[in-house]
Amino acid sequence: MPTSSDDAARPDPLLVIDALTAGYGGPPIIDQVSCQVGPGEIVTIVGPNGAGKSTLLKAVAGVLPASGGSVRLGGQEITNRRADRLARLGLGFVPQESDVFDTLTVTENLEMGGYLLDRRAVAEQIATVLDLLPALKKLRGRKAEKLSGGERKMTGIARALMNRPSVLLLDEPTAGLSPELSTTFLGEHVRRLSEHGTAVLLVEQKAIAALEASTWGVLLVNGRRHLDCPAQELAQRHDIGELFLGRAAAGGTSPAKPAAATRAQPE
Amino acid sequence: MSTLIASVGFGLVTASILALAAVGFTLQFGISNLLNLAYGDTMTAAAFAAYLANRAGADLWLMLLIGGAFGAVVSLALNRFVYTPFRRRKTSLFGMVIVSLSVAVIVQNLLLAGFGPSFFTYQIGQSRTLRAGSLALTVNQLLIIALAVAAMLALHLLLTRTRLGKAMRATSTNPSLALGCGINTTRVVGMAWLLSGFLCGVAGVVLVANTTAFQSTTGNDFLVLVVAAAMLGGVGKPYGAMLGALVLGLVTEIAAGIIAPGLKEGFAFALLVLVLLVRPQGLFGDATSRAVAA
Amino acid sequence: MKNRRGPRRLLLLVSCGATALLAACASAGSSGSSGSSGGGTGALTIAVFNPFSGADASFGPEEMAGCTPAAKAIEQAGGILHHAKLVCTAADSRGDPADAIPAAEKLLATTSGLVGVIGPSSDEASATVPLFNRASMPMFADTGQLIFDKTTDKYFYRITAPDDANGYAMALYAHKRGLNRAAFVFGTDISSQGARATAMKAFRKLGGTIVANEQLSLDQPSYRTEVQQVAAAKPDVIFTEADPQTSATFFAELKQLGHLVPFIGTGGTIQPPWLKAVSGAIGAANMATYYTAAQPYAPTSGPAYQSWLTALKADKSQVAAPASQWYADPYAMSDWDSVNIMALAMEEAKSTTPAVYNPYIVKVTAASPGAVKVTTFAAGKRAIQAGKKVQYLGAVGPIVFDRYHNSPGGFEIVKADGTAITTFSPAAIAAVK
Amino acid sequence: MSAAAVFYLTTLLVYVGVDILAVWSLNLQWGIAGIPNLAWILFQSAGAYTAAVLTLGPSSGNGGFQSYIIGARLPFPLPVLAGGLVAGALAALVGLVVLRRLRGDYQAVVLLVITVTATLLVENFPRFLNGPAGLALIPQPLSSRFASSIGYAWFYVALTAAVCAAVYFLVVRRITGSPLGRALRATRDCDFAAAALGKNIVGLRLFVFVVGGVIAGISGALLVEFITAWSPGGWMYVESLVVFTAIIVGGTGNDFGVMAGALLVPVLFNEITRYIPTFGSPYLVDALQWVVIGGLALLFMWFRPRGLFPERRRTMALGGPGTTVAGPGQAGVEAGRPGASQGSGAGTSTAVGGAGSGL
Repeated sequence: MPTSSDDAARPDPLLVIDALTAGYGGPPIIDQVSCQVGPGEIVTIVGPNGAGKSTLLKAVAGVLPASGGSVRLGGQEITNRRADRLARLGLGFVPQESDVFDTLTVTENLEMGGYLLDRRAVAEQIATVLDLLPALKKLRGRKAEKLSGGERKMTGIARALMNRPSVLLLDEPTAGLSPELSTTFLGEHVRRLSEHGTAVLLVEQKAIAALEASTWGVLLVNGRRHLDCPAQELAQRHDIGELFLGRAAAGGTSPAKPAAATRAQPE
Repeated sequence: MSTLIASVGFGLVTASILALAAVGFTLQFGISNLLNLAYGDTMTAAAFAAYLANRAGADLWLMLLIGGAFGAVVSLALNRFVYTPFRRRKTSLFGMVIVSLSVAVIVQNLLLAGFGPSFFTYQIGQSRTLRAGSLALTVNQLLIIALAVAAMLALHLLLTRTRLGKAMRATSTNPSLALGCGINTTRVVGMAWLLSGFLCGVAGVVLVANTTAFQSTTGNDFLVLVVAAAMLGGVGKPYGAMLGALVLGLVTEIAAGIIAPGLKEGFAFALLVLVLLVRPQGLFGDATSRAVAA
Repeated sequence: MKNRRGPRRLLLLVSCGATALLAACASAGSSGSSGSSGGGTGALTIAVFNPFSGADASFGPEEMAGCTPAAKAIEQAGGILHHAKLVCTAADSRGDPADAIPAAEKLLATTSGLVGVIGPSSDEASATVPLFNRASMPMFADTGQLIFDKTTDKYFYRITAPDDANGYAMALYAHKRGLNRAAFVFGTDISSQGARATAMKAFRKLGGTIVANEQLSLDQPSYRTEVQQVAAAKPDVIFTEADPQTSATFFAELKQLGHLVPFIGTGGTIQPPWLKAVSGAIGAANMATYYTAAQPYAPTSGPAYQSWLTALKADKSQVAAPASQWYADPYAMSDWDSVNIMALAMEEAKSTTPAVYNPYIVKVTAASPGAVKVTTFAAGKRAIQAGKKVQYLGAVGPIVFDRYHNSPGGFEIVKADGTAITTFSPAAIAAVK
Repeated sequence: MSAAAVFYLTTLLVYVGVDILAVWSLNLQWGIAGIPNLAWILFQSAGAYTAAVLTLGPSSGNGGFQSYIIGARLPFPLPVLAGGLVAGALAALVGLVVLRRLRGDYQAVVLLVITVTATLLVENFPRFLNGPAGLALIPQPLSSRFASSIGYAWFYVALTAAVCAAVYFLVVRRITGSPLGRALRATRDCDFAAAALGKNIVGLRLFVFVVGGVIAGISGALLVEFITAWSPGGWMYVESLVVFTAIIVGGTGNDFGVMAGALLVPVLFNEITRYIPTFGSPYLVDALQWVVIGGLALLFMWFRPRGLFPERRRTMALGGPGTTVAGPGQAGVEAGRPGASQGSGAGTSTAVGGAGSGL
């Protein structure tokens, strides 16, 4: 299994995923996947549809039970911990869908995100988060079910940030966003998070844009890790890009085999 | 016209009792996605608890408190020891209906075994009748209306202003995300069952205080109306249940006054079926979550 | 889905065991019954076949309260013929024909020493009377249904007046008090409906006006609309019967509107749960002022009544508490009479075989020259052993069977505390039919 | 055996036959098609009432002590067949209202509401079906042709058995074993898959619902012609729970399993309690019997959701490998929404499947 060489340049890992295996009761969807994220890093997991990217995040976030392997957060074993315990340990998770509380207002969503903070800290943190995502300021009183796709996603991320997570798991945060918005989102918002020292583990369909904003990349195929290397390196591997990253479909720069292109089509 | 005014007055009393019961019922559905058919029998059980307290000398206020507390404890226990374990076993939605129906039959017949097939009456004294034109309500009935309004307001404040209330709404909307926020959803769900059980118990005592005599089947007889009110408003929606209770309370009494008293519940149910045909999710429900086939 | 084998085997075992148990019970029961009705000395059984559960669950205990004192008194008098022991057994008809039929068949098939039946009630009579008749089992029915006024079933007896006669008495009493604007308020259940039609008919015949006619569906949270309609019609009397909860709710709301007027209940309302519930709803004082009820006449004085009261008090621990609720209960009294009549008929026939003693039932109650008038089994047994004829005088009054085995008695009007106000003889009742 | 014992035995056998028809009927609707028919007793009653008013003759008979509609006196098999037809028509009507748009537990509750409404209608219009008193004195069909009542009792047992056999071979077996039955099994209990499969499945379900209704009606008609009386007090919705419990105990979806359930629950349980000597108050045994029936349903759903005699497992091509069609007592087919329920349920107490409701 090819792995990358320059691990030495990376910070000490905060989140360590080691040989994690999980699935939905049948054969495992992800099989002995390992990777790690350090403070200030953005690690993007890329791969074709059905590779198990979301499953990996769910297993880490305690939503789905892992049947093998382990997850450690800051040296502490957290495999198969209940999600509320993980939140207390500083793990934030923004799922791909149902990432907000539909019937609650934006402010209430943020308050729920800060459920573990005391009352004064909640108010402070809301101000902090709104400074980070200023577009939400004028939406505070609106119910989440009435928000547009982008507004929803921002609310979801803002909600996760309320708990001041040391590790943030983002499952396809740009799904449903326009390409321009996706680029700004990944390039600015996510990057700003990492600049504050948060460790970000990201799953993205828009792989090129994501890898460009990331520090590290992991390629997942059929539930197994195929590559684990700096994001730039992964983004520039032409063969892999054509096959799995949807460059042909997204950018249309290089001619790809029709079959492969179809398979790499994003949802 | 005077019949209409009188009917509206009566309807408000029925609506108040119904609202207390239906909101509790709907809270349970909202937080646990479960149509708890044992709800009516829990009401009866609470009414019996208050009856025993009454015989030991408790007045109406203390009885309401005791009935409420008893309903809360029974509901919490049912959720903890019956419904949640079955849920964990991934029992289907309809399987849960059968589970709750079985629990209902068990609770009702345990009450029958314990208290016998006789009728029971609270000793709470006769209350004065107040009149305004053709409107005539007793002090106790005005108290019932006031109690219902106060409970609805308190519930509204709880759900919108407190951390716990918001956590309940969050858990109800999106349980796994709530867990991800660090909310101990088990505890929040337990609190919701306590709260709804309290409303259930209070509704049981109030129902009996209003009908004056009751037996082991009284709550169960009332249940269908409660379910109808909750479904009319869109199950799981407290404000929907309040509206549903108001609509049913008024419709039953007005239909009774103008058409045929014996069929007042029939009208209520016909209305429910009609509404569900047009809006399967109820008046307040959201279109996506309830309806199955388009 | 683990451990599939364990529970399965266990459950199969349990179900097999249960089946075996049932079979054993059935065979034991049926073998017992075959030898019993002959001339042995085993215990005899009278079955109270009535609802002990369901809406009319109060019927059963009431009938038992008449049966067990009689059985005890009979035992103390040395028993029937060679049978020292007489048992009253409860057989739950559940108040529903579909449940009552197998219950009746089982009762007949498996009860050892069964010699007679108290029941069935109106709820299941039309379905089960033919079964008991076919099995040649004498039954003293409590049904109020009209169809049994002219039944030709040989084993059917009725010494309580049918429900409809109750209605005549109610109308007569209202008329007597000069009340002539009546509201009719009856529950839709079968036992409440019996008296309604005849009361309406007789009340009209007596010149009264019916100003309101409400049918209450049972156990609703409120009847305010019905109350409103009754109040608007301004009646001066209300005829009523419904189950206790329904009546309590209705009268509480009538009182709330300030429209309480005299109300006359049927015999069904004079039962303790009804009185307790309605009294709780409108207060004891209002109850005393406004409520009266017509019930089958059973004198609460005289030697026959004293015999009953003595036996009941002696058997206090066996009847549903408090025993005092049955002191003047005409239905319990009629069951005391029924058991005594059957026992005396057996003595007279010198057989406990139902088909043999059945014709003697009419004989031991008929007035005839030289017959010794008795009010207990003990006295009757002595007289029979002395070679004399007996006429049993019932606690409910003299029993005069017509050719349809009906003994229509008179009616009395009582207050909530049981005080009798007036009585109507069978002749007075017949006059308004 | 004494005559009384023979009558008891024959009565029991007729009830066995009727209960077997009952569980087959509900098993088609619920076990095969996944329709939570809490209104089942309504269809049995529809059949019973229809047969009754078509056997009784004009309501002026018997001294006019009961009032009802129609009042015909049709020769024997016709009232029973008509009972089945009317119940089937009622099922079609109810099915059209309920089946199209609501999810499982909603369907159950609406069906429950419909039963209560029907009871109210019958009880409040005494002219319709004689109100709460019910109908009585229904002549037993062909009884005049038998010299002895024992002979007639055995004839009725044979008749019931013949009807059971006919219903099984002509209807039940054909549906449960057919591609139609398999298609329905594949989607039952999966509220979301049913939606995805669309109108076709709704039509199939409606068809099976109506067939089940017809059988329920026939069972009611057979029963009423035998017991000669019927009243609304006997068809409260909890009576449906007895039939459900029989199916759960026997083995949902398994024709023979549910037969065993019918023998164990309504027959054995109703009968065994008659042998329990009266202790305490007389109503105690009856009350405890209901406690036991409720408890039995719970115990089986917990320990043995597929019943004593589980339906044969068929591996379906619907889901991923390992996905099997399971009884409604348990997880059911999850192929339609992988992760929807497994995902959110891990280790939490609020394993809410599907979309949340939102307070």
